[in-house]
Order: sequence, then structure tokens, then C-alpha cells
Amino acid sequence: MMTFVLTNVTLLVILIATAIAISRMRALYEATMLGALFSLVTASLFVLLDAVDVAFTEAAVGVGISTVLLLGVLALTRSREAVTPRRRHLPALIAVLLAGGALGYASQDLPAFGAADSPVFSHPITGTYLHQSQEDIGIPNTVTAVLASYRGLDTLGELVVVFTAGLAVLSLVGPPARPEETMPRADFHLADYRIIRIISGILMPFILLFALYVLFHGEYGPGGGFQAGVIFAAGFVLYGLVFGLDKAQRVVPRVALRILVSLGPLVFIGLGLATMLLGGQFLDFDVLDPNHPEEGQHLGILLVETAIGFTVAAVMTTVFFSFASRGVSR
Amino acid sequence: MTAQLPALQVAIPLACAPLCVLFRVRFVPWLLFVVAAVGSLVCAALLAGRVASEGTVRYAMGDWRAPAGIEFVVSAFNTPVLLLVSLAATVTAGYARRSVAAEIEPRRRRLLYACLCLTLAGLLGLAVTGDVFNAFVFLEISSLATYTMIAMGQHRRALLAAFRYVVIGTVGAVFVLIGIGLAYAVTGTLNMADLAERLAEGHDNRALQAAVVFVFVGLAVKMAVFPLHAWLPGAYAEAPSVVSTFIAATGTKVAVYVFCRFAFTVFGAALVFGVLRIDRIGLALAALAMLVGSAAACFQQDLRYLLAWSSVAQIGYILAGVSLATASGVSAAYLHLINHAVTKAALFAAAGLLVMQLGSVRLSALAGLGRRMPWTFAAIVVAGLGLVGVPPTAGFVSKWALVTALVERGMWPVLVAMLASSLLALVYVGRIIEVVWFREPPASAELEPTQSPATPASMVAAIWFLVLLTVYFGIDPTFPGGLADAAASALLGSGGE
Amino acid sequence: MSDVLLNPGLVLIVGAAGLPLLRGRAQQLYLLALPLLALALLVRLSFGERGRLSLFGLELVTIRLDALSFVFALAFLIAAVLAVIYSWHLRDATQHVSAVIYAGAATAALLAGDLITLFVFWELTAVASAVLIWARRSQASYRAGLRYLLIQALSGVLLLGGAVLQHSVEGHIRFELMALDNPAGWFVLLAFGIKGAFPFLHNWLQDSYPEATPTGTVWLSVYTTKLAVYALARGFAGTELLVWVGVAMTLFPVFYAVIENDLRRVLSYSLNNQIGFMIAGVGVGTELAINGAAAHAFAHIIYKALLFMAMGAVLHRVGTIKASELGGLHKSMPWTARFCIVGSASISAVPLLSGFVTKSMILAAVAEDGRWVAFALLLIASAGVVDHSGIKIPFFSFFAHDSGLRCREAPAGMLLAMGLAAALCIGIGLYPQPLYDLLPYAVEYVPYTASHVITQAQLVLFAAAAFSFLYRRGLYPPEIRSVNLDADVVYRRALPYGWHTASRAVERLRLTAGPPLRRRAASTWVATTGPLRPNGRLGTAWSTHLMVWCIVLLLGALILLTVR
Amino acid sequence: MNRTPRPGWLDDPRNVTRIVYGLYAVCAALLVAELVIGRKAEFGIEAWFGFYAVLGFIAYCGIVYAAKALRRLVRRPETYYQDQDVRDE
Repeated sequence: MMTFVLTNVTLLVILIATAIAISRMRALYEATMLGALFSLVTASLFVLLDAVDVAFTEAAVGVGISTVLLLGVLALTRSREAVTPRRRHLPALIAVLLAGGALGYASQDLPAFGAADSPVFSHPITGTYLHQSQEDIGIPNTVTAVLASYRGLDTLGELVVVFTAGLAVLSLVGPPARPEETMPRADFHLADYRIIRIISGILMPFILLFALYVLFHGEYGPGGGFQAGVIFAAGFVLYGLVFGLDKAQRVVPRVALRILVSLGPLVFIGLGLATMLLGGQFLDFDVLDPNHPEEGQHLGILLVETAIGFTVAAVMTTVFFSFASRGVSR
Repeated sequence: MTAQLPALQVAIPLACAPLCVLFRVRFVPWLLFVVAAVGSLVCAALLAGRVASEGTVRYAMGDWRAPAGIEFVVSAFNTPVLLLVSLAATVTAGYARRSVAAEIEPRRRRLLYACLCLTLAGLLGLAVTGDVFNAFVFLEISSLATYTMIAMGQHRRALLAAFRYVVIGTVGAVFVLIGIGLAYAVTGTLNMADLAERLAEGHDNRALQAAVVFVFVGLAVKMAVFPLHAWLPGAYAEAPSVVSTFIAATGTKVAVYVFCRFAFTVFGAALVFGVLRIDRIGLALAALAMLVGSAAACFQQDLRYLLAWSSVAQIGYILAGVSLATASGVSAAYLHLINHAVTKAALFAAAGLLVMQLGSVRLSALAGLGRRMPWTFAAIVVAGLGLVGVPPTAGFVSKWALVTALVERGMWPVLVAMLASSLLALVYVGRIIEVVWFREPPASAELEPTQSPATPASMVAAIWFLVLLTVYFGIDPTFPGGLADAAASALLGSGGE
Repeated sequence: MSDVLLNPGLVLIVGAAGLPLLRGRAQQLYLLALPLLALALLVRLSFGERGRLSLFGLELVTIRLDALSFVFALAFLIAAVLAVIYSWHLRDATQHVSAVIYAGAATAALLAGDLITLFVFWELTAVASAVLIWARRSQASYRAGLRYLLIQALSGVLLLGGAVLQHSVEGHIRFELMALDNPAGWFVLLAFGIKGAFPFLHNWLQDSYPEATPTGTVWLSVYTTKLAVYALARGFAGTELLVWVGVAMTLFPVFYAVIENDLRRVLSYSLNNQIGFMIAGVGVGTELAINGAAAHAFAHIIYKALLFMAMGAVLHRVGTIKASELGGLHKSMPWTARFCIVGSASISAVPLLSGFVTKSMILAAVAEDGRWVAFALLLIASAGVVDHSGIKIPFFSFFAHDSGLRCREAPAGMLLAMGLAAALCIGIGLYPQPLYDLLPYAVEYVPYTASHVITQAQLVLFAAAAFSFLYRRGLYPPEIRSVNLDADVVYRRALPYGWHTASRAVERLRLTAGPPLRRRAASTWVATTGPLRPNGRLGTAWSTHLMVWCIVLLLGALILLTVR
Repeated sequence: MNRTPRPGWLDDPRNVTRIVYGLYAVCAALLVAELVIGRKAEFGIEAWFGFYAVLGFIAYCGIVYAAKALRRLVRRPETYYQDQDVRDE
């Protein structure tokens, strides 16, 4: 128990220190790297809280892909923040204290940490999710069951949010430049280093394989479409960084990306419409296999995870390519 | 098939969005938006009919019974919102073809249509869902799509306006999420009906009280309640015309509905207005919004900024009605919500047409154009009088209802603010009329219409449809009035649905 | 429901929408057909209440036709016909549309049986008539119109407030005799008082009417104030206060009219003074007095329109209406001069003309009621009427010293309208019985007694003799280009001036203590409205920093204020 | 009323004088008529002979003189409000 508390406290202290350091930092590259550290610590905290799926997502998204994207953005802008007027420090401090005070005040009446009689534990749906799901859906990872089936609509919504973000980047930054429009490796000359080139070449298949593993293993352990999509994207980003955008685009052409971006939501919604046509409710996977509802659920969840994976990967890759080709085009 | 209507209501526009991105043919994205809008209008109308005859309709997503799964709830309190949003989308769809063709570069058009579909789906989902977290998800979808669309405005200022909206909107959304999280921690459930049941007792729980405050403040950003309104003028005025027409009619209005839903059927009026006295804060902010919004509108030099500031004031009227927390107050708020949406959409649509033909809607550029473009400006004048609340426009009816509701509760200071705001509205509408009809056109020839094309009939038709609807609702308010009364009694009557 | 449409006023309002669609001759004919159609509808309509509507549980009676509203409505529509003929030459759809809507709204307001309907059309008259002022398209008229619209809107707001109060106190919104023992009555009286140009509330009239277009002033002179007279007769007949308000109104404009240079403003003062007679009659409130007020309103509408028409014709042809620049126009515009004289004689109540048979009813009623002070003051005011409207208007425009201005006679339409109005004046004067038959109560009054004719003729002619005496001795005040201060000085000059003086005094006080306040005083307006302007602190695009700060502040304030 | 507007005829001052004397004559005739025919009266003072004639004359002169006094008080140059209006712009 003692170690548990100590670990928690230590991590929290690191977290706060990192946050303060970021807020005082003017150099944006450094701030970005510290941001990655912040995410990593958060992910560790999630692990301690037994929320492994969340930790996995935080690690993949917060530490991995968003750091890369931020760096891509920084390549386009100045890397030092304009100095904030000093007189703004005090109001900002008051604001932080107010919001934090409000939260702290509210937390006084929250159930104790890990209390067994908290409303969340005693509510019947917790029981439904933990026990009934084995009968209804029959997959060991209840997080995936809740995510993809019980609250499938929320997941569809989140996928649409990712899709919308992709659209936003496409409309603001423009689509990735065609390979012939880019200047050959103006900034990206990592491929000159043989070690990097060879190692990343070797690593590529493993990254993709791991992504597939995470995707299909989501039913049994931590993982699923979101994490897998991010890992896919990380692979392409690495490839693009090392070998140049033009080569990366030869692997995943712009048209394919555009189709993949919209394919995920389409498959997901199409699945919902299909269940309707088969006589069930929207996203009722039971009807996919009328004789064995659990099989239907399996199939549905698999399709959903795959759709998520493809779209997340495509959106992330598009975002990176768009930013990166802003740097090298013209 | 009618049993599936609640899901189709959201699924149709949601499915149209990725299709918009896939197709390259010029008119297909527009056609898909039309399909989405008309489809959702049909769904909304059929649902409204069913609700009127059978009462509340519930739909369990994935056939998981609530609270384990997510449910959609259609009842008298959200049918007006569904009808309003889908009707606004349909009119916007008619208006969009030529307007988008004139304002948006070809590369971005299908993205714009996709975002319109997404916004539509998000707003409809927000209105129809019966699950608090699901509401947050739809809030995110509609907000993100809206930010994207605003950034597509013609000037670089649009980027800045969108950025401001992103920052403030995200903070608002996070507040809503914190509120939802606190409520979940206190109850262990996310379903609205279930929450209401579990929250009926224990009002002195501080986490719960903080949840109410967080949700209120978060939604106040989306409603653009003064002083959290600052994103609105830029966002409305710099967005492409189609977008400002659509979101002026729907965006803030749906946020108001969500606030009503949370206040009356999740947390309960006894907690929100009885224990916490949010009503006093709401009325004070509403009065401020009325005065500041109208006063600032009087000084604007650009028609679209003027209209946007007037929206800030009108949100004040609606918030005042909701904050009264009486049947007549909420009914008046709903009525004004509907009437103002129609009126403001007409005005922004007309302003968009002017932008397309003149290139600018600065008031100085509009001098003396009343004679040259009589139909457009006549529409602006009629709808403008609706903003003032001159009979026989819809604005008068709902303001009258609001006055009655305020008098009933004896809220004299708010009443005074409202009358003062109406006088100011007379001033800013009078300014438009004066400039457009009674000033000499500027002598310089460079302000001639850029390529003075024939006015597109589809756009004029859309504008006049809305204007005539305003007048019709002013002469015969039975339809919106009936909807509003039913909504108010549904919200207040049963407490937890 | 469908009988809502039987409203003659509504016929005009709805019909006006068709005007912009027509051009040229078709538009003119349609314009003429509208009031004729409304007139026919009014005459065929039987007395009673119809057009009931229900709005939020309020019972609206949109048409209430009885003897009192009928006589006013008849006068309104006849005047509309005359005014349409008068503006026959005009090619300005904006003016036509707003004028017809204005007339329709005023007529519909007459017929309103409840306060809400009254309010609706009350405000519509304000908006429509403001357009007639703006239509002159000058900076002065724009500002005058804005002032006019603001004060008229204020009247509407007061009326609405009165209606709401009455509904909450007495539970109904019917428009009938009101008492002054509750605030509702005072609100409504004040609303009527603004439209009726009570002393100190009157200045919008003299401020705005002379700034309207030549034809617009004719329309304006007919409706707004007479609507107020009707409303007072309906709601406040027999209110003691009104007798003295009326007497005051007959007296004080007389002095201003003598020294005013702008002849249309002279007529505006004269209008104010004539309304005073009617309001005094309403205040007396006996059957004879109400009859007198109604009859006088009827006659007044016609001869006042005639006078404004004549002055409008002069303005139309000559381009100015300042007495100091006019004179000798009878050579150029003989018919206009003749018609103008008929109107002047009518308003002066010369026997055989319309004013004689109507104004005397009010005087007789005042005398019958035993109010000799009021009676004497009204007589003195009558002598004043002879001066400003009877003599000054025709004399300084058409006679006096020849200004050398030569122009063409007024357009045919104007002449025809003036001729018809003059004929009506003479007709009513010679044969008053048909008018008497229309009045709300049975009439026993006989105007043409030897005694009455002699006394009235003495009053008028001795006043005229006094004029010729004074004028030939050079004692009559010459016409001078000037602006005369009136109650409007309060809001147009005294308030701003007082503000400046006060701030300058403060500045002198603080001159030693701090930086000069003078600049600040001059830019107070800018300072108060500055934040609201597009680039001001409030109106500008806020920084994200400020916005977030606002959210958090609101959150903190809410937590502190509400959570316990 | 008391003159016929025939162009030219009025330009002669003698004709104007004639009209004025005609007016005085009519006034005298009216006084005579009051003597001969008599009239009713409501109040005491009103019954005096020539009351209306005197009232008409005196009231008229009074009004004119009062107005002259008033003019001294309220007269302002024609541009009085204009500078105000301009400043507000």
C-alpha cells in the first residue's frame, strides 16, 4: 500500500513539475518534448489506476503521434514563443486557482478513491458490463465490449470526430502535395545516415505487424482500432521522415488516403444501416448471425475495430503529409 | 420502418458526410446535402406526428436497454428543435448551391458540404440523444465541423475568428465534460432519465452542485451568453454565407435546448433554480446581454457584424425566458428561439446574397441601393422589423409572450432592459433602412456591382421563404406556439421526463 | 376569423403592397381606387363588433364600428382620397406606399376595440409616417424624422405598458372609458398625450411636420393627432384635466405662430391650437361637447389639409416656404390663393364656412357647462386663430409686398384636391345637417342664429381690422428669418448645453488638481460609446486570453454565489 | 374675404386703402346690427355692448404684442440647431 501511494505521489509531483516547466518555457521544441513527457507520466498514472486501454491510447496518441505532428507544425513556424506580457501572469494565476479551486471544492463530496460502495460500483450497469457481457457478447475485454457494442454510438461519434478533424486539416492546410510537386528532401535528409535507413527499413514490417496485432487482439487484451490506427500511422510517418515524402506517397497515394479517410465512418454507419435492414435496431450486432448472437457481436466488433483502425491511420497520415508537404512544396 | 426513425434522423446526415468527400462530380456533394437535409426533415416531421399522437418515443441503440446502452428520446421538448434544425438545413440547402459556387474555391466545396452534413448530424444528435456523454460526443462533432466551416470564410480574418472560437469552444466543451464526469461520479450512470431519478435527492452534494455550475458555464459558451459571447460576432460575420445562415439559425439555439434539457430533466429545476438560484444569474446575464448586444449593434459598420451583435441580444431574450423557469417563460423562450432562428437566418441569407453581388456589406457600401435591389432589401427590412418586434412579424408575438412571462414573475428590471433593448433594435434597424433607402448612392463608380449578375432565383426564394415564414408566424402563431407550449409542459410537467 | 379582413384600414395596408408592382398611370389609378374601396367598405359596414381574434388568451376585437369611430373613419378616408388626388403628380413609390399604409393604420387604429390592436396600429402609423418625413431626403429631415420616430415609439411603448398594466389589474384589455385612479390610465393618457401633442409633449409636431415632403405633410396633418383626439374622446371623455390641457394648447401656440417664419411650421402651431379646442371639448365631456369635438375634428381635417395643400403647392413650385421670402404669389397662383383663402376663412370660423358650424359647438358646450374662465380663454385663442391661420398664411404668401417670385400655377391634381376640399368646407358651412346627422349623439344645436352670426363676425372682423391697423402703422412684427425656441430646446440644446456647462464648471474646479477635464467632457460621448464601437474594448474581437479569463471568472463567481 | 385677388388691381396702393376702409365700414355696420337686432349672452360681462368686437380687437393686439415680447426671448439665428446637428455627426 505504501509503495502504491509513494509511486502515485511521485508521479503526480513529476506531472505538476512538468506542467509548470512547460508553462514557463519559451522554446517550443523543448516544450513539445516536455509535453510528450507529460503524456507519458499520465499514461503511467493510468496504468496504476488499472485503466490499461486508456494508458495505451494515451501513450500512442499523446506521446507518439501528437508529438510528431507538433514537430511537423514547428517546422513551418518560428520555434520560439512571442513573449507574454508580464501583467498577464497574475490574471492567469487567478484563473488557474479559480478553476482548480472549483474542482478541489467539488472533489470534497466525491466518493473516496477506490471505495467499494461508490455509486459507480453499486450501480447495476457496472454489473451488467462486467458479468452480463460475457453472456451477451462473450469477449474477455469488457472495455472493448462497452466501447464497440454497448456504447457503439459513442465510438461512432468519436470516429466521426477524428474524421472531421481530418477534414479540417484538409480544408485549412490543403491536401498533401503530389510527389512531383515536392522539392526532393529539402529538409529531410535523414536517409543519408545509413544506420537510420537500414534500421527503419527493418523496423517497418514489425511496426505494421504490431499494429495488426493490436487491432485484432483488442477483444482479448488492451488495444483496438484507435491504438492500432495510430501505430499504423506512426509507421508511415517514420517512413516519410526517413525516406522523404515522395517515396512515402508512392507507398500510400493521396487518392487511397482520401478513400480510406471516409471509408471508416461509411463502414461503421453502413453496418448500423445493415443491422436495421436485417430487422434489428441501429448497431444491433446480434442480427448479423441470427442463430448465434455472440458470433454476430464478434463479427460486428471486428468490423467496427477495423473501420476505426483504417480511418484513424489514414487521418493521421494525411495530417502529417499535409503539414510536411507544406514545408517542402514550392 | 417508422420504429427506426429516431436512428435515421441522425444516421442519414451522418452517412452523407463521408460520401460527400468521396465523390468528385461537381454537384453530387450538394445533392447529398440536400438528401441529408430533406431526409432529416421528413424524419423530424414524422417523429413530431408520432410524438403528438403517442407521446414520448424511445429508441435503444444496438438494442441495449438503457442505462446499459445509449437511448434516443423524442418527446415534445425536442421535436421543435428537430424540426427547426432540419428545416433550417433544408432552406440552407436550397440557398447553398449558388452561394457556395460563388464563395468557395472548387477544391474545398465538397469538404464544406461534408462539414454541413456533419454539423447537421451533430446538432440533430445533440437534440435527440438521451445520454449525457453521447450528448457531449455530438457536441464535439457539431463544434469541430462548425470551426472548420467558419475557417473557410473569404478573408483571412475568418481564420482568426475560427481560431478564437476553437479555443473558447474547447474550454466550454471541457467544462461540460467535467460537469458530466462529476455527475457520473456521483451517480454511476450516464443515462439522462436514470440520472434524473438518482439526482432527485441529495441536493447538498457539493460535487453535484459543481457539476451544475460547470455544465451551465460550458453551455453558456455555446449559447454565446454575455460575457462569453465574444466568439460569436467574428464567427458569424466572417463565415461563408451558407454557414452563417445555417449556424445563426441553429447553433446557439440547440445549445439553449441542451441547457433546458440538462436543467429541467437531468439535474431538475428544484436543484438548478431552487437550491442553486442559477435563475438569478441567468436573468442578470440575460439583461446585460440584451443591453450590450443591442447597443453594440447600433455602432457596427458592417451589416453582418451588426446582425451578429443583435444575435447576442436575442440570446439574452431567450435565456431570460428559460431562467424564469415557469411554464410561460420556457414556452416564450422556445417561441422566441423558433421565431428568431427563422428571422436571423433570413437576414444572414440576405446579407450573403449582398456579399455575393457587391463584395462587401459595409453599411457605407450599401448606401442608396434600396432601389436597385428592392427584393433583397425589402426582405431585410421586413425581417429587421421582426428583430425589433414590430407587429405583425413573429418577433412581436414572442416578445409579447416574454413580456407576459416576465410580468407574471414581476421581473421589472429585466422587462425594462428588454424594452430598452427593443428601442435600440429600432435604432439599428432604422440605420439600415436609412442608409439603404434614404442615402444617395456613393458617386464613385468602383462600388458598382462587381459583375452584376442576375440575382439567383434559388437564393431569393430561400430568403423570401424565411421572411414570409416570419410574417406568417406573426399573424398566425398557433403552430410554433403550440409546439412551444407542448415543449414547456413536457420539460416542466413531469420533472424527470 | 374571415371578418378580420372587412377592416377598411387593412384594405389600405394590404393594398399598399401592390403599389410597387405597378408603374405610371396604372399605379395612379390603383392608388386612387384604394381609399375609394376602403370608403365603400366603411359605408357598407354595419355598426357592431367583429373580427375577433384570440392571442395567448387575450380577446382581440379588431373592428368596433359605432357612431364615434364612424365619423372619424369617414373623415380619414375622405382625406385619404383628397390626399391621393393631391399627390397625383408624384412618382415616388416609397412615399405612396408609406402614405397609404399610414392612412390604413390610422383607420384601423380607430376601429380597434382593444388596447393591443390599438397598439399594433398605433406603432404602424408611427413607422409609416416617419418614412414620409425621411422621404424628403435631406439631412435635416432625416434627423427630424429620427426624433419623431423615437418619440412616437415612446408613445407606443407607454401604450403597451398601459395595456399590460390594465390586463394585470383589471383582467381585460378592452379599450373603453378609462379611469385615472390606477397607473394604467396614466400610462395610456401619457401615450395619447404624446400623439395628441399636449403642451411640453408637443414639440415633435412642429419639429417634424415642416420637414416632411410637400405631400407628406398633408397626410401627416390628417391622421396622427386626430387619432389621438379620437382615442381621448373614447377613453378619457369628461376628464377635468383635459379641459385645462386643451385651453393651454389653444393659447400658447398662438404666440409662436405670430413670430414663426416657416409657414408650414405656422400651420403646425395652428394645428396644435385647433387640437386644443377638440381636447377641451373632450374634457368637458357632455353630449354637445363630444359632438362638437367630433364635428370639429371632421371639419378640421379637411380645412387643415387644404391649408397644408396650399402651402405644399407653394413649396412645390417656389422651393421655399419662408414668409420672409414669399409674397405677391396671387398673380402666379391665383387658384391656389383662392382655395387657401377659403381654408383660412374656415379655420377662422367665418360664418357660412365649416369652422363656424363646428367650433361654436365646443364653445357653446363650454359655456353651457358654466366654465366662463375657459370660455373666455378659448375666445381669446379664437382671435389668435384669425391672426396666424386666417390672415398670416394667405397674406404673407400670396399678398404682402411682391417678392418678385414668378412661377406656374400648381399641378392639376393639386388644384383638383384643393378645389374639392374647399368645396367641402363651403358645403359643410352652408348645409351642416348631414354632418350633424353623423355625430355620436343627437344634435339640437342650431348654428345660424342672428346672435351667433353677429358675435362671431364681430370677433373675426375686428381682429382683421386690428391686423390692418397694426400692419399699416408698422407695428406688426416683421417676418424675420429665425429659429424660435420651443420645448424642443430642452432636448436639442439645453440638455447638451447644460452638460457642457456643467462639465466645464467641474473642469474649472479641478484645473489645479489634475489634467484638464475639458477634452474629456468633449469626448464623453465617444468615451461612453467607444467600447461598443467595432474597434472599442467591448466590440472588438477579444483575445482568447480575455475570453478564457471571462469563462473562468464566471465559473468562479457562480461557485461563490450559488453553491452553498 | 376682404379682397379679390385680381392681378394688377391690388398693385395700386389706393385700392388697398379702399379695401381697408371697406373693412372698417363693415365692422361699424356689425356694431349697428348688434344695436338693432340684439343678441343673447351667457355671462354677465358678455352682455355688454360690443363685447365681442372689443375682445376681438384687444385680444388680437394683445397677442401680437405678447408675441413680440416673446420673440425677444426666443429668437435665434436660423442656423441655431445646425451646428449642433453637425457636431453630433
